[in-house]
Amino acid sequence: MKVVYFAWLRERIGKPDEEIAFPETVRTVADALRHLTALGEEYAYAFERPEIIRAALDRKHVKPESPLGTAREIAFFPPMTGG
Amino acid sequence: MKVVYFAWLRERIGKPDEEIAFPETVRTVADALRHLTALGEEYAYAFERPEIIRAALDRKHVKPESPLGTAREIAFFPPMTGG
Amino acid sequence: MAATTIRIQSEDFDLSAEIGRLTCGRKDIGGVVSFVGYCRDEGGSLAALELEHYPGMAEEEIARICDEAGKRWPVLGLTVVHRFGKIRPGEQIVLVIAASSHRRAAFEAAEFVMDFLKSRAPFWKKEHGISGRSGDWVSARDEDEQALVRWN
Amino acid sequence: MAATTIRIQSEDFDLSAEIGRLTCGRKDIGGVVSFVGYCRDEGGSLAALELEHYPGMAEEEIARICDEAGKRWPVLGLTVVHRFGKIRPGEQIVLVIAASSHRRAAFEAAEFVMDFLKSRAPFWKKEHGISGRSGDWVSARDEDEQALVRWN
Repeated sequence: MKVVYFAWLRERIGKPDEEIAFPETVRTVADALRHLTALGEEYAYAFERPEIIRAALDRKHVKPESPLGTAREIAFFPPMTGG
Repeated sequence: MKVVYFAWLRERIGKPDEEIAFPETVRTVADALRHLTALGEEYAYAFERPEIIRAALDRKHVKPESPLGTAREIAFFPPMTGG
Repeated sequence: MAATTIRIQSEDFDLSAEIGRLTCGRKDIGGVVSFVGYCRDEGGSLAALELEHYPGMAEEEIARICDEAGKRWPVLGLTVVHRFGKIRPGEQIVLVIAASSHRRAAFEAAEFVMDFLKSRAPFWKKEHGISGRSGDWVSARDEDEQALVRWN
Repeated sequence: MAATTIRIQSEDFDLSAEIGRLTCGRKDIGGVVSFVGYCRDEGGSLAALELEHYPGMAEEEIARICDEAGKRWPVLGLTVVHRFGKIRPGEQIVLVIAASSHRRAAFEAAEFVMDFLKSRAPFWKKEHGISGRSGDWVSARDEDEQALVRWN
């Protein structure tokens, strides 16, 4: 699955996107976030406050409990500050 | 006192403004309107529905009960439809 | 207080030029809301509107409305341009611009000025139909008077 | 439904040209409300903003917001332009235009789109200070989230 990061998540993790093969036990967005957090120091730093992280599946906002389903792209980012 | 008319009041009365010497008994805007209504057929037609007529004294909106005071110009007009 | 520009004119106006005048050289403005009112053709039946106004009072009344808006919201600039004379369908009639540090104040100030301008500024519209007959004066709409209630 | 134009671009935009595109040849539009958001200099401390966005999702999310506005109000046209990249104080960041037969719908649709765009469209701002140091990411403001509550 393609995982993409934006803003300070991208900076902390050190890359804009990557391909991750999530294990079968990763079913929801929150599961994916927890899986990533364990990948290393930079991930732990990026996701240190998981409650403020937003996510999108195939470019649509989703909640932590949303199932990954057949989505091809998951994005993680801080609260938006456009406009 | 200078009296000015706008929109269909001006059309019905047939002039945009005139000088009127109101008698001493005319103290308020409503008094002035009643005085004008008695000046002739065209005035009676213009002021046939006094409740919808708006007035201004020296270019400020006023209510029927407002005293004429020392104002130099009184205006009568229909409800505004600008914008 | 806000830099306020008020003009009553028969000529058309240029929105971008008016905004440019308001924002020129300033770096404290966060948002500019503008409203442009147009002459509609009323389903093809209208040839033109003719706008009459009370010279002097129109400017003064709009200035009073802008002063009130400046008291209610932290506006950095307000511009109102209102045309008079004959205006054809598709043409611009009125312009209100409100600038502020924050968008909400700009939106509210602009809508407030438009609402009061509609019911308080001394302008009257006469419709000229495509049949050529000299038209009727537009009646004030209750909903324009109602629109003021929310600002109380 | 409304004619909707959505563009995400690094280049500046021209408000008059965008309104012209929306109103061109139409005679049923009574009012056009536009909002332009500017980069403020924060009292002189800001050298530039850098805007990052999620390509693809930004357009799609704004389209969803415009669809919702079109369901709530009788809008005749909606335009949203949002810039990305480096933007300096005084420059334009975002544009929302709403056209309708009546002013109230245009005001509400424009403000609705701006409110949701602020908190839902995937854009992030980084501040670069005049000291030259690479700046901080702007924090989301609670009041922007609060602004959505009134549309429920």
